Amino acid sequence: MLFNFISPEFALVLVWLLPFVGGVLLWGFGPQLKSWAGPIGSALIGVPFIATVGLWNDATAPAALHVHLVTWLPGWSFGLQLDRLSLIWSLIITGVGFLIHVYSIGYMDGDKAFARFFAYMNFFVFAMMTLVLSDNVIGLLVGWGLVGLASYFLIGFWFEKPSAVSAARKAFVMNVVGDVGIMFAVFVIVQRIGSIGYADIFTHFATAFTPHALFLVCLGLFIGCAAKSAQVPLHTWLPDAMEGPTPVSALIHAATMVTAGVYLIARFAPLWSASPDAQQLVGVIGALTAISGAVLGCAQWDIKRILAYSTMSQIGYMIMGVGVGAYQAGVFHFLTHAFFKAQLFLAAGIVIHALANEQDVRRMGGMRMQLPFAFVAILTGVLAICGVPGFSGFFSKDAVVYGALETGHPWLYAVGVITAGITAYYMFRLLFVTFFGPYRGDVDPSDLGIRHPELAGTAPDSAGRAASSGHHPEEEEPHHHAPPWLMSGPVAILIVPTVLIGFLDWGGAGSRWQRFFGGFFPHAAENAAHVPPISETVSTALVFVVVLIGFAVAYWRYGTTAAQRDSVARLRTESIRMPAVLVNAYYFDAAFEALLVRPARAIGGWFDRFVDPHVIDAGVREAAFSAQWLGHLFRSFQTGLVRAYALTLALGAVCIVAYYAFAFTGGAR
Amino acid sequence: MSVTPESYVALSAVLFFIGVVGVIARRNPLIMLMSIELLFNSANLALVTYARAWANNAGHIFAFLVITVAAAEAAIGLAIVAVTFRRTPFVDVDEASALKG
Amino acid sequence: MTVTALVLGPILAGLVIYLIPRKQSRTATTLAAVIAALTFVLAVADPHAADASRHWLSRPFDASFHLGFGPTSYWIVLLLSLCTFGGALALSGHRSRDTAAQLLILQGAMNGVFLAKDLLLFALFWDLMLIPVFLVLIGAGPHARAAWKYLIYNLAGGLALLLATAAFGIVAGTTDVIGNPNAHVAIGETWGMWVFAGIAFAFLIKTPVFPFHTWMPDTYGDLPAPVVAVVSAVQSKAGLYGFIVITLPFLGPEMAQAQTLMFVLGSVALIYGALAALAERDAKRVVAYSSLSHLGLILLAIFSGSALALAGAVVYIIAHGLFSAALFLTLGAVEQREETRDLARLGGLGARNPKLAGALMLGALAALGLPGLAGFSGEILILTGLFKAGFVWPAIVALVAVVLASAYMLRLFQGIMNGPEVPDLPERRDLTWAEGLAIAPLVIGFVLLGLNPGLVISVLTEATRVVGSR
Amino acid sequence: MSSALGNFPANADYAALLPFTVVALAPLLILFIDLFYRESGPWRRTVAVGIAIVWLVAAGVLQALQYPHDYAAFGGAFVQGGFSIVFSEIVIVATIATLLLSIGVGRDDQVAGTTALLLWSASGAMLMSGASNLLMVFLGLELLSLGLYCLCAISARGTARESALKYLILSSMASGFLLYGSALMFGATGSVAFSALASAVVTPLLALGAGLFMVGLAFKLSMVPFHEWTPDVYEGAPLPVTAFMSVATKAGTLAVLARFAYAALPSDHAAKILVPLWVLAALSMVIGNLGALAQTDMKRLLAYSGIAQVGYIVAAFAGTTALGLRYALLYLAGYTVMNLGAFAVVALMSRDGDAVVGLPRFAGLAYRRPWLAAAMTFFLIGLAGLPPTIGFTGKVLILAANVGAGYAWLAGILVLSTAISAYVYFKIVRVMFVHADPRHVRDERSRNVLPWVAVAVCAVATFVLGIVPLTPSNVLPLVK
Repeated sequence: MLFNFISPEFALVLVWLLPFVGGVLLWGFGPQLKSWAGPIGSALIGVPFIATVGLWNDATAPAALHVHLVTWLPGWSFGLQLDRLSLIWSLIITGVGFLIHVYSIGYMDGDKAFARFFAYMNFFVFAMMTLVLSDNVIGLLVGWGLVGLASYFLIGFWFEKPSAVSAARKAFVMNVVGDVGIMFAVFVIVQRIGSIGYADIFTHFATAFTPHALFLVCLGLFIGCAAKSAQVPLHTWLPDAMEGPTPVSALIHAATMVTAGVYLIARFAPLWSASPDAQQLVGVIGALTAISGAVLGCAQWDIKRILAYSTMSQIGYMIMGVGVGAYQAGVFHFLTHAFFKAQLFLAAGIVIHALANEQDVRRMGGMRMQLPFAFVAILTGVLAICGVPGFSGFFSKDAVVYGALETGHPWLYAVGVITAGITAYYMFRLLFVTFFGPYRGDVDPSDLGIRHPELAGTAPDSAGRAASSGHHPEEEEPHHHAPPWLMSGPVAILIVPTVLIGFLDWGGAGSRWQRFFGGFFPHAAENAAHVPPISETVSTALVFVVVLIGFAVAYWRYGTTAAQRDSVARLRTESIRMPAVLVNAYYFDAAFEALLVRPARAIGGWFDRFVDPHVIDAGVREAAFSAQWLGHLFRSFQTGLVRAYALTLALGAVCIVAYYAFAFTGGAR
Repeated sequence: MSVTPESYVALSAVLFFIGVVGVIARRNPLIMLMSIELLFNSANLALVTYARAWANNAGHIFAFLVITVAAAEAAIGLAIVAVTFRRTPFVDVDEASALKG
Repeated sequence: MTVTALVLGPILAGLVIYLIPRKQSRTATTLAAVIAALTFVLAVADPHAADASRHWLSRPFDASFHLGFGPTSYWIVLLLSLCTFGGALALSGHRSRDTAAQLLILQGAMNGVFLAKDLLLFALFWDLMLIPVFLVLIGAGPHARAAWKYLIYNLAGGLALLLATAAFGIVAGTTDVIGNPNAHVAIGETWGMWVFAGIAFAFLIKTPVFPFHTWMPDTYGDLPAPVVAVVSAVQSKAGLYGFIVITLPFLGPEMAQAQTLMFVLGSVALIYGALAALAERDAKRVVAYSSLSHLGLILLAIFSGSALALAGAVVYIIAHGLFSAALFLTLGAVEQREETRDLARLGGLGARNPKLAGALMLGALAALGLPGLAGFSGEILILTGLFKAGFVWPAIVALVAVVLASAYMLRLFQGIMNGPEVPDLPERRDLTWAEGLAIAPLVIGFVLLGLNPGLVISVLTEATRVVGSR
Repeated sequence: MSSALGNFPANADYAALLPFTVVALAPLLILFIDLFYRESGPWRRTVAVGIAIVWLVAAGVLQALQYPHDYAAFGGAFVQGGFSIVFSEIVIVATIATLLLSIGVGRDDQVAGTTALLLWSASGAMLMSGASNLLMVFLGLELLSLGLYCLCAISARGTARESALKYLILSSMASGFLLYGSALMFGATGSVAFSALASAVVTPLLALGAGLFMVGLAFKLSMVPFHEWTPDVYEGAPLPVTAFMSVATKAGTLAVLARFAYAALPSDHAAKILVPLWVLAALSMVIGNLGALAQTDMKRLLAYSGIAQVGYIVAAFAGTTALGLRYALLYLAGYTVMNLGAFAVVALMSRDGDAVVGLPRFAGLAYRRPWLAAAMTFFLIGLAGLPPTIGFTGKVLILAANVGAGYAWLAGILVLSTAISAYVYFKIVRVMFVHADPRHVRDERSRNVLPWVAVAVCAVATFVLGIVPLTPSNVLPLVK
């Protein structure tokens, strides 16, 4: 116990709330705080990190740390809990989060909304902590929604840019689709179990759920994962999310938020293990995402979008892993990925920052000389993500891929292996094009095959971003300068785990990692009775070979001296020859636009501008008019002629007399 | 044939009808007033007939009152007609149709 | 005593304000705000106020001036005083004295509606509500089309309610029944459906629910924003409140019979309003249509007969009141600055007006049901209740509406606050302290309610009892 | 007391007639005093009106004293009791209000005459409210009408004479129907007493007579389709006279109608005989309001609204329940104050208290004369049947009575027509509250401030009656 002076419960609440306090503080008093906003924001993330570390023992104790907060209704009680799973996530969120905050002080330096940025970042950390610390599914849903909001804020951080605004909205709406999925799961859970607490769910689900209901729950939850973790087909928001400042991409859209889906599945591991159909579904979707993301990664020119697609495919790996039941492996890949992907983004950020927000790799090149540190950082990151032995990615990716085989999904295994090769290809492509060859920033864009000079990047909807990347808040001449230590420091720190963290899993079943989660997850092997056809070593070798092939292709196309020499021409031909289906990312956006957005708008417009005024109102209006009309009609009867009135009088009398004649002749006798 | 109360009543009904038609058909206010007198007196005839038939004086008293009222009515009526058509050489109620709508 | 003051106080104060010269509009609005604040304090200070009852009629049926807090109405009264306070503070312009007066009269009348424990008294205040709104409306629009629409629609409803009330009284012998669990009222086969039809007609118009909603967008568009804040926040709840406290206890069987119809109407309203809001260009009308959608959800909850959903309905009634009032007040501030409500003309205000943007953002987030805010807590309770009660498809429809809500609310917010600044708009200044003071309580309200609807869920006991009694 | 005029009347009989006598004799005094004025002057009219008001008040007090004990005087010819007293009190109130409005109208030397005529008409209405045989009814009716014929004509406006002529001819014709109906009923039963009719055996003759009788009454109540004279006569007549006609005539005639419908029909066939009445009521409600939609002249508009309001009141008789009668009385009282209030406001808007006041004159009234606009708004709200007024409470009670009596369809029509009427009344409200350029609006102020008294009293009454709907306890008409 690190804190003798405060109770662990209180410490936990502190860990949870400090970032929120920071968010409110910076949002409210940002202008007054000026440049202090950055340090304060970072500190309010750093302290929770230390506190979390201090809570290690309480978290790993058999009875995890638990705090009750509030009860809505019987069965609807809310609280925080810190167990092994949430501990891992909290450490990453606060730890990596802290580093990225520090980095941002340098990166966002001079932005007119400096304080607002840190307010949002702190708020995000708070939201993410809510997500992972909640002890019940609705609390998780709250966190789920809040991280979506934070990501909305940060994607649309530069809200003068229309592209950023639409990207933010797209991300938020798609994430709401996910929230809705989870809500659906909540319905079923409350209906069958009557409580929202994890504990109750896991104790009762076996008896309370029919297989069908169980599948529904898992399906709902998975819709949530798919939206949040950019799984096909709900992935299209992630590339656009790169509109946000680079640190945001690093923290939210690489390290933490997008991996929430992995957390969710790991959290509900008992349910998934009990529902093979769900596992099947998730595994397939994960693999599909992994490979399609990787393929798209090969077609991008925008450095951040390349990394975004790689993130997508890596999360595909994780989802596949936890989906097939290899929970440790999946979570472990999350751990390693958090480090190396954050590092990659931050390093890329250094490059972008140095080139005055140029993001198109075709206009880079030769950076190896100007930015050696960034080069090293990205190189280690690339080696890690490709799974070169010794680097962290090697351990985790192999575990995931082999896990698929272990649990009896050869096809998923195959996909995983191929994807590893593709990954190696596009990551080294990134490396070569960016850091080798001549500097192409001064070449006329059209010579590089950039069709519309102002339209850098490749995705159709990135026009506004590229255009407006001109008037990025910090206007400055392109001049190469070494990054200030504030930016390089965190990256340097990140390199260490990127290289070493993998060794946690050294030593197979007896490894620290395995022991840490020993018995935490339902055992993967039990739903795989058969032995895998090939041993883990063979598989490792196989994967490595494939990775080498990928690297070879990349080298042959971009790395050779010849390739470097006439890189301009080559890049030009490549960008011109790029298949449209890849350029348009399989037309997902177009499909959504055509099938959902436009019809909704059209129908709405029809309701608003036709049905309301011309159908529903018409009836009322006609009634009113006809009343008026009748009024004038009676008025016209009022001729003013006495004799006419007398006639009416007489006629009225006749009618009445007629009635009596009719009613009483015979009525009397 | 014998003259029964019914025949008196029938006569009164006829008179009443004539009176109504007179009010409706004639345009001269004086003649309209006459028709109204006819209405009243048809009622008188009926009243008296029934008073006789039922041997009940109330009918007679009623008739006397009606005659009085009719006189007053006529007086006022003539006065109003006089002031209304003071300026016009001929009298026609259809002229008096400024108030309408 | 307290309850009587809550009803008569604002009305009399409103009449007094008419004595203030038109020129001194600031005095008038301030006075109105103070009165509203006082009503709030009064209600908070004395939550267990005793009923005030005075006998009114003994023939043809028993009726009395019977006012009192109910588990539901107490919160609505608080909400109302908050909204009136905000509205009065936000008032401006040359008619603001008259509007302030009408606002207070409206508050008194609505307090009457929600505090009435006698059906006839309820109907009385129900019709009284029309007058101030109409008087404000004829001042607002040039040709007052909205005013006539509002009057005709709502008066038709009010008269139907009146007739139903008369029938209710004749059949039941008394109308002094609201919130009285021991009132054993049997309307019976022959009359039940008619009485219910009359009452429901009035409530559906007032709420409003598709297809009786067309008066609402026009009214909300023409009314000054501070008044809309009150009307949309509270007046639109009168019908739903009536369903809860009148038809649920006394016309249960009829409600059961009408359930299918109401579910159809509610579901249609959900989607219809959401889609219309997605396409609407007038900012205020966007929120109006969003209300149509949200209130449809509450209707579903009330007719589902599930205690959970009913609790959610009450939470959502309060929540919707809070955030729609906040939204309209903010939009009013925007309109007053930019002299337009057209989303196509607005844009980029956020850069210069961070406070305004923040207020609008919070309102929009609550409205789109962001988890952690009041809108969400209401929604989740309602939807869970619906699903639990076996209404799977309505619940799913509602989920679609939730997605649409996020779309149109962000469209609203970004259309006004984000994007490049629009050059041809007048000089802008950020939220004034008065406007901030007007909006702040509402925001605090829906944040707190979002964190713990248990605040309001004391009504759950009532809800369960009522449902149990069916 | 078997047949009319059988034995010599007792003093109590004269006592019962005393209030009527007071009102009926007052004119003689007024005219007599007026003889002594050589030259005209404001005091001349003041004295006349003053005396009239004093005597009316005296009569009202005398009435009130007699309220508790019903008494059938003159062998049942004239019944003095709760029922008749409520009606005649309403008449007296209406007459006083009319005098307040009329003090500025006409030439000084005319006032004594007009006041006398007005009082005689009022006494006619009072006679009707107590009349319980056909003879008395006719007598009261004619006494009422003859005075009004003359009053209509007394005005500078040329249209006044036309209205008088129309009223004279048509009203006399209607009286003819009523008279002939009476004759037939006398023939069918051999008696003119309502009590005899009530116990008679129903023959077609009786039914026919009842029908014609009701035609006459319906005309006086200006119920559709016998309403066409109303707008024209109201428009032409001097404003105070219009106000009087719109209230006192209706009060007296309603008394007769109620007594006839409740007490003068054989109970077994009453429902069947009265069916046309409900139809007429329904027609009046709907067509009256529809007609009002198209009007712009205030007097015409109020005429049509009066047609509809009478429809409401008669609808309350449906099923001839005791409650219905009580609420009819209540609503009549309410209608009286609301309507007189509205007329008083109109009177305050013209210099001599008798000018053609069209809707445009109300433009922006709320800004020019806020108090007047507020009062008018209140009266209109009441006429439209919205709270907090007797208009609302009265309507609810009538609806309840209808539903209770099993005439829900009539209640439905009532509600429907009320919805229509809202447009009529709120149209005026809107005109008053929409800001108008004062330079474009003729803004006259009445020299006579007395109508303000009427306005104030009526407003208070409208509100108080709405909150405390007092209904007379013993209303069932007594026929003996």
